[in-house]
Amino acid sequence: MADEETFEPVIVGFCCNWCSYAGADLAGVSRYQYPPNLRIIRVMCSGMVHPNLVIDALTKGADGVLICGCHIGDCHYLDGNVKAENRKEAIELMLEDFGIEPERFRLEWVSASEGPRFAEVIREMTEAVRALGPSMYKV
Amino acid sequence: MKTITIAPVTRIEGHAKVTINLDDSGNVADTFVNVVELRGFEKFCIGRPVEELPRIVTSICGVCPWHHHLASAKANDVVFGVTPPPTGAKLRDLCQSIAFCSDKILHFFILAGPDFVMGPDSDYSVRNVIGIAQANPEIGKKVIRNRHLGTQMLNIISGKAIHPVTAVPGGFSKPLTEAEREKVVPMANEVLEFAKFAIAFAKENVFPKYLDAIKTLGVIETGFLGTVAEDGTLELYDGKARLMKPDGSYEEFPYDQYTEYIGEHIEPWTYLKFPYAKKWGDFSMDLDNPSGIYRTNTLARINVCDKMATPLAQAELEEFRASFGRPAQQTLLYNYARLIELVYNAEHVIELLNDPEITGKEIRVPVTPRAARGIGCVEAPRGTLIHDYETDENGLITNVNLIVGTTHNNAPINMSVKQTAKALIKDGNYDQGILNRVEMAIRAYDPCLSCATHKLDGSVPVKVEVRDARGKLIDTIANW
Amino acid sequence: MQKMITLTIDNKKVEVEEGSTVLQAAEKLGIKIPTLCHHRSLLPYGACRVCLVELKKSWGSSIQASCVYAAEEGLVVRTDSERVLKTRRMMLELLLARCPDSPRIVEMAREMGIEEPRFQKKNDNCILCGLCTRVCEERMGVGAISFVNRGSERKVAVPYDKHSPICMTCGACTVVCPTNDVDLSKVSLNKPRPVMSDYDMGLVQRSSIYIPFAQAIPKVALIDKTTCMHFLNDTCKSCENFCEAGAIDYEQQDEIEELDVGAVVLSPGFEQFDPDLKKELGYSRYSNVLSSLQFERILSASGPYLGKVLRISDEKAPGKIAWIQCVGSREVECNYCSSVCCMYATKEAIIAKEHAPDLDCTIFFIDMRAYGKGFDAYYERAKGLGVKYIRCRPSSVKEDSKTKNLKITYQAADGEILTDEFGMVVLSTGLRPPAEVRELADKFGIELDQHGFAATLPMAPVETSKAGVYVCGPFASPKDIPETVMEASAGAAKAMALLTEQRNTLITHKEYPPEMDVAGKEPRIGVFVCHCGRNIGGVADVPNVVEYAKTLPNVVYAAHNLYTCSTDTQDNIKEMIAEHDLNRIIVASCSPRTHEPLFRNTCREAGLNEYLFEMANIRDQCTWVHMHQPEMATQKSRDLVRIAVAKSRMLEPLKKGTLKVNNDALVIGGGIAGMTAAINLADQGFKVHLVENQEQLGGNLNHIHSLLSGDPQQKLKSTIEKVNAHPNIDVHLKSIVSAVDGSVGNFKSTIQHNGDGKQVSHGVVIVATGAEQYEPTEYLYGKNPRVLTQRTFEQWLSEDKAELKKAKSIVMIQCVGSRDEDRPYCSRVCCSEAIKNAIVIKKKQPETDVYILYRDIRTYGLLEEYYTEARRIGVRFIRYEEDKKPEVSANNGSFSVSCFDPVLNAPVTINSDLVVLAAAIVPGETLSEVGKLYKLSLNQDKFFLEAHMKLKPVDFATDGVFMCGLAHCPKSIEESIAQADAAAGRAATILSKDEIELDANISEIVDDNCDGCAYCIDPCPYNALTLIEYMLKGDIKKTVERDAALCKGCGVCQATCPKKGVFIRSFKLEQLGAMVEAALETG
Amino acid sequence: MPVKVAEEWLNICGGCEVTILDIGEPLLDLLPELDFVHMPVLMDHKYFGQTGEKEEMEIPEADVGIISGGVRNEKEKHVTEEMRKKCKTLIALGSCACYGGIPALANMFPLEALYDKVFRESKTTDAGDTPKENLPPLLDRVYAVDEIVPVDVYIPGCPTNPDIVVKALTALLEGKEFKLEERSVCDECPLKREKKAAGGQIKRTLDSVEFDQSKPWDQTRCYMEQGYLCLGPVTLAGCGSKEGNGDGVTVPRCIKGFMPCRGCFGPIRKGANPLVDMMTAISSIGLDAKQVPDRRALLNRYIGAQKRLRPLPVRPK
Repeated sequence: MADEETFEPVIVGFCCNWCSYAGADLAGVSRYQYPPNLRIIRVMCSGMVHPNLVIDALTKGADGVLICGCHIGDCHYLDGNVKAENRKEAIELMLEDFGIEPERFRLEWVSASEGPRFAEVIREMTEAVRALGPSMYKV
Repeated sequence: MKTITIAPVTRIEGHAKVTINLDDSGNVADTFVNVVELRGFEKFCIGRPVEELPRIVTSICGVCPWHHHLASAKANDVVFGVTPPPTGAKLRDLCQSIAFCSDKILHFFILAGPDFVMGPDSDYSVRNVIGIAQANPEIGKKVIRNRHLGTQMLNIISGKAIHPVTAVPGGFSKPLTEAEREKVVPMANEVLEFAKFAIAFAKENVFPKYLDAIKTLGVIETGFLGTVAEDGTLELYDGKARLMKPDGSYEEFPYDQYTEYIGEHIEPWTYLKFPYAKKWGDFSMDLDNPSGIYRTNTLARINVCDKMATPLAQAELEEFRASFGRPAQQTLLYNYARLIELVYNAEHVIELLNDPEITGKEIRVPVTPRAARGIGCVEAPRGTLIHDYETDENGLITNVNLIVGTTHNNAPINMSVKQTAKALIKDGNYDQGILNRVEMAIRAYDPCLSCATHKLDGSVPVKVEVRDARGKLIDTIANW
Repeated sequence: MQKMITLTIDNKKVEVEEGSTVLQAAEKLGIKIPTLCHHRSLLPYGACRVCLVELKKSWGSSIQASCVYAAEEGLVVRTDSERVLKTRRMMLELLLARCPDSPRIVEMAREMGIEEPRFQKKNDNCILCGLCTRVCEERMGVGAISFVNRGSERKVAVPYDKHSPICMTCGACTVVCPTNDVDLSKVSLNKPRPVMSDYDMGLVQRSSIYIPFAQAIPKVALIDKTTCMHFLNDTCKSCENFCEAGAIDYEQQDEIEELDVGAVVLSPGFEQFDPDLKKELGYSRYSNVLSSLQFERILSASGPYLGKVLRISDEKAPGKIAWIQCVGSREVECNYCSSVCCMYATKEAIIAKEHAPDLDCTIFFIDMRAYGKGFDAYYERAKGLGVKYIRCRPSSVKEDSKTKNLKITYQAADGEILTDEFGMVVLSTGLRPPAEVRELADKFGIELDQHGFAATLPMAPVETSKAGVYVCGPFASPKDIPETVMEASAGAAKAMALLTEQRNTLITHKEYPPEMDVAGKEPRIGVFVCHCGRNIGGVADVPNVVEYAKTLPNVVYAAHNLYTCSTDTQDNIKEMIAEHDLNRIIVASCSPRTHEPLFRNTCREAGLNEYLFEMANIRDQCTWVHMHQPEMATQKSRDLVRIAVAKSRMLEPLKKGTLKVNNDALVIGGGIAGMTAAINLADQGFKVHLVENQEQLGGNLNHIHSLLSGDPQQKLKSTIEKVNAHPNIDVHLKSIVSAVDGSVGNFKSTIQHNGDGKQVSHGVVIVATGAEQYEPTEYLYGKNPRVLTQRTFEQWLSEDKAELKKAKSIVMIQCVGSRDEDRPYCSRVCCSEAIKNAIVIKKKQPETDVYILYRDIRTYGLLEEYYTEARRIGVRFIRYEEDKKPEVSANNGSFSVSCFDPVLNAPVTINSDLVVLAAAIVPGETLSEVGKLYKLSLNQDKFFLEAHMKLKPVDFATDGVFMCGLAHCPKSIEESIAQADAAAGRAATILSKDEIELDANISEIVDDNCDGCAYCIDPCPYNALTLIEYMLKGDIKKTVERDAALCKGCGVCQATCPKKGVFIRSFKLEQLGAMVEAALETG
Repeated sequence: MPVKVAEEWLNICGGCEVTILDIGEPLLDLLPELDFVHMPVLMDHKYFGQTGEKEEMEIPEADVGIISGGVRNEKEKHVTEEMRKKCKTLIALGSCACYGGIPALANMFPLEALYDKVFRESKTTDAGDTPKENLPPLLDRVYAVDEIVPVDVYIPGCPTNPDIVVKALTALLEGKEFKLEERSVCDECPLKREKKAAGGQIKRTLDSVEFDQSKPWDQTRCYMEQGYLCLGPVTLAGCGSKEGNGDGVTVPRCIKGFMPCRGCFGPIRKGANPLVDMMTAISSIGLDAKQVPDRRALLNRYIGAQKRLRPLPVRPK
């Protein structure tokens, strides 16, 4: 297990193909630097991410999980992001149930034009998770 | 010094072990029955919505789930401040009585019966229901069938016979249709016929053979606890508590005042607590000079009630009292009393099924959560069962206290085991048959150790400690 | 061929061309050496000495500047030895002492662990690196600046310390200076004029070679020849030294292509009104006065402040922002409404408040023209969020020169004159026809109107005066996005009808080899890792990633390529597929969003199913964002490849489904919208069933006798005739659709006529079921025959009713049934309808007093001139407020109408002979009935809900169903017609094909797991899932069926299902789960 | 030759043993095929010889071993291991054996909290120290059997369904493997479903579901669609049986009692997580997940072993 000094959090990110993944690409194109702790998994829609993936990740050692989708109203599939938002509340409740700190999970809206915002979100989240220390499921 | 181990105690609801230590002369020094587990229902029910408890506490016991279910539902009624409609209450009563029937058959024929039917000295491999079925296929088949009829009736009436779900705060969730009633009635009649057969069979073929045993085995003198109707008639679903002293005098109280009458004593060598009548003085299990000890279950109920509400049962009660007096103290008479209760319940079931209100549609009133305390009590096969809940304003449980049938009998079982062992094992002589008789003393109480260990886990390991005459611990043997 | 030299740097061997420097060799290895005076397009100089390295030779070692030292055969170099670091640290310490305020130096020093120099600070920002003088000399060929003096007096200077007459003011010196020490204004005689970004509305600078904006397509750089020094002076050419791909082509010429076309659609858009023309508003004088488009950039995350709301003068939060509406609209010289400013200002205020919740937003306006669908609700939401609306047009803006705050003086609701101060003022600038349209119009021979917008034919919103030339968007008149999109589709539809015979003649098909069968075969994965020039290879250790990939399960081949997307690499991939029998391909390079199609195509060309391809995005999402952490970037690249391999192993070949399309259409509703759509489709050669529930065609238009643009009845008559005569149109009068089966491409609808049902097959549906007039319950309507609706009033006008003649005074009341609690929307057309009728009556009987009681006059776009006209000829407009509605009482054959005039701040009573009500447009029952049949959603006002409010205004979420006319929302007849053509155009995109290709990445039901619990039914945004039952082994099996034509593969069902009963191909839970697990592994 | 059967019950209520009896008369037909060599609930075979004369625990060799109940203490662990040693095929019978069952709700709390409640915080008890003398330590939590030894056949349910026991025994008698199909309670539930989202509230079972007994089952609306949280979708099918219903329709037991399913048959497949799946499904249809009453204990009611329930980790300060 990583000790506090060298702790590099592992954050799993689900990014929707149409907005956030494009936003992440844009951050790259614009060279906005952010910490290298995020592993992006491309999904078609934030509404596609089954909370089981989130809980599984967090209970199998991820230090943080991020779901990124289109801003409300901009979903490529009408309202998949609204479904994701509804599930977010359920996920937050389940974090309680699994004894996982709420800061380890985030749902963020990042549009295809928000490269800087994407970088900012990752910076913030990485620091927040780093401050928490390693996941208690990491043993 | 020698140690005898009977492990596990078989043909009871749960498992136990008896260890008997003999002193140098081969006589019994001392025995203790220890229960070594805790399940923690009283802890893990806290925080649950109170209306869910009837569906959680059933798992305290799979043999008598209905009684936990109903005590819990009754406590719920009080918590929510409602009274179930008459049909709802009658459906609960009906299910309780059917469950009683199955339970009596189970215990008498399948658990305790083989001792009497096959004989305590018969070979262990045939001394069981399978043995009975092979030796006497007709009876075996009847036993299996009639016990199962109870389950089938409950399946029809409530959908789920074991760990039921239909008793709900404010009544019952499923009405009984006329079609279902018509399906159940012949089954109930068959069970009544079997009940009549069973008591006749036992009186003719079983009890006479064991009159000696009845008089000697596990005989202790205690008080009794059971519930009765206002007029003193036996009442299983909704009576008041009657606490009888060994001399036959008694006190009555509404069961929601149980905390004033019953205390629970802790011994350092067992997780199972010892309820006792705290108004009678301090707790003591001294065989010669016991204190606070009372018993529950069939014999207790037969002793405390003045009469029984159904004709055949009343006749049997009168016959029983004529033979053994009131209160009868002989432990093995639990088995006799059990069959009288079987007759009563079989009759009561038919009575209820013929009640026109039983197929009514008003079965339930809706309820609204509130902060309250509710105590529910029924007579379970193994004794007076008390569920005591407290809730917050959302109806979530904040406190639970449970006292269940077998727990009441914790002290008496310990005492009976010791008495039996002392009486039978002399000069180091014992055999399989004698040891089985020690077990018979336990079986008579029909101890449901799963119930008793609601506080711990469901298995019923028992440990016997052997102490010398000065009470010093010489040896302990546990079955775990 | 160039001679190659091998040397060793930090224990790694590298081969470079003879003449290369050690620095270049290190770069090739991806070893970072800090530099300051080095510049790729300038000659090596060796001034700053931060690029020092240690050279090991037989006789010992020496420290040398790597940027000038030429590589030698067998040279051994250390870039990170203690000696190097120590010397480099010393160099930086000296530099830091020299320029302690230069951010770049401070950062470099900090990276070396130096916070404070031990030497005395000199506060001279010039580090004498010579970049400025060299670029001026070497690249610009000018030498306007140079070093003067020697030793400690050495400095950069202009000869004789005067402004240089030869300086071209190109600014190259300021760009290359690492310490920002060059002040161009001291060098050049001319005033430096930075090149500003058009995309950022002049808020930020750009260079002369630039990518127009981050999401540009194609996303390639272009050279601005008007500012590029190479094109102006034949100098510089620096950029070509930086482009690894060698893509800079200074010889490229504009090309002229000639196309033969049969129709033209003109959509040159609009130009922003130049707010500088309103000097009183201070646009170019005051830094904190912005145009609305500039403010859009400020709000944007990709804008100058990354989405933070800051003002220009001090980059601080403005605190209070004011919007001034109608800047360049609704004026004498510009007598039209720009249509969009009210809503965009409201949107900007809401978003600004989202970015900074305590921001104070005030909008100064004349009338709130929230006439569009959902606009009033949005307006109300803004008010709810605390946006202040002040009905006043401020005459000027004044700046406080100290604070740079802006003062606005205005008249408050109660008439009081107030002055308020704002941190920022946004001018809601209007829309103008683009300057070049006159030339365009002349070329095509089309007419323009007095404002310069394209003139269209009456009742034909996209047709110009020239046949075959169509217009759409704000070129025809100011309009919002939905109308623009509708017109675009309408223009296309018109063109399609014209060109029906030529359809599909220009299509070519590509042939692919047969697909190899990979079923049941163990995955054999090939991984191709891309250097992308230096984009990836310059940061991550690509060979390391390749070696790692080889260790992953099922990977049988891994290699690296300089550019994986290059044509020769594509050929290589195909060869490797054949040589190694690869059945899964992974390319670790850039984003699948840009390159997946290319590689998929390569797979297909190699006979591999294209869905057996996966990408690892190690550039955009790794090396580009972790440029300064090469080790971490390498590690992350390994991780991303491992994740891709985990998924790749579970990939399955997929086939795109196809669906035969029935080429007939069903149009429900025989009003002007339905008929227009039907005619267009029929003209395109498709058979159309037109279903109308009334006895005659025409719908609401039957009741309309005059329009601002003339008499519509003639047009109606000709349209009906055309419908009835058209061989492709089958009219079903007095009929309704009673049952529907199927989906896009293959609908079966039952048309019920007089109790008889007839089933018709069709590929698309256009819903044009219209709307109804609200039956007022207020203002004595229905109780007094002289209280009438505008529609009846119009009837009277057309019949010249005697009652009209007698009327000395007529009061019109607006918003009857609109914009209230029950119907919180604007009926859009009532303002112009009332004004039209007022003008007619006023012109007929100038002595009659006509009053219009209104809440906002919403004569958007070019309708504004009629409002002006009405006022000019004496129609009286009195505003009332929602909570003080007018009261009408009848007395002795006339009415007394009282209301409260907020301008006079006093009650007003008018005697009137007629009261005319502007009754709302309300959705009828038909809407919800048809909606249920085709599973269409309604919005909260019970009109049909489009797939996207702005971008898909005629589409439903359900494929193959389109809408037009009033069923969508209240709108004018021209707008209905445009939308009808648009619907036909959209429908034709389906009907014109014989089969539709369906996406392969759609959902699939696992019948074994699904038990029809129904959780997925409602969440599906496309109604693609249906519960079904069938008999299985004697039991009823419940399950769900997916309509492949409707499913879009969003996966909401997959994330809902509690039992893995449905999945999205290529995004299965198991695949995503494997990716998560791979992400959590280390390796 | 009859198949040798050994049966043991551990941390259990006995309901599953009663269920074996509830096979009813068919049990008598099965009996000749079965040779019960050990079964404390019915038979007098002892662990240490019939008169306790042996030193080592001894369970006879058997072809089929059946264990009901979870594992709570050392003795049960010992018995479990002995059963595994002696039995060729091991069956976990009932949800306690398969997933811990109701007693595993105790896994939400540390053991000490249980002791405190029972021995010091009960209103009728003369408070005292936790009994310690020669008492065996309980295990830290309730374990499912397969957390101790490998299990071959799972027959969950609280209690299980006699039909399944018969099917399993019959299969084993015929030398076949037995595994329940991975289907959910909804699969055998006949209630009418349309779509889930009603945009309503999640109701507690404080009032009756709507039903009309005079109509066939498929005209009663799914309880979840009526707003009552029902665990059918995340619960393994198998509780319903045609026998005993009389009407020939298979109806899940609780559904037949007009009560929503509480998940007693456990998850549909190994590794599934009903808490997450149910919360997901509910929130996906737009219901407010916060309204699920007591979700942790409700959605893990029968499955608290296998680490599904445990005292929540506490973040070190």
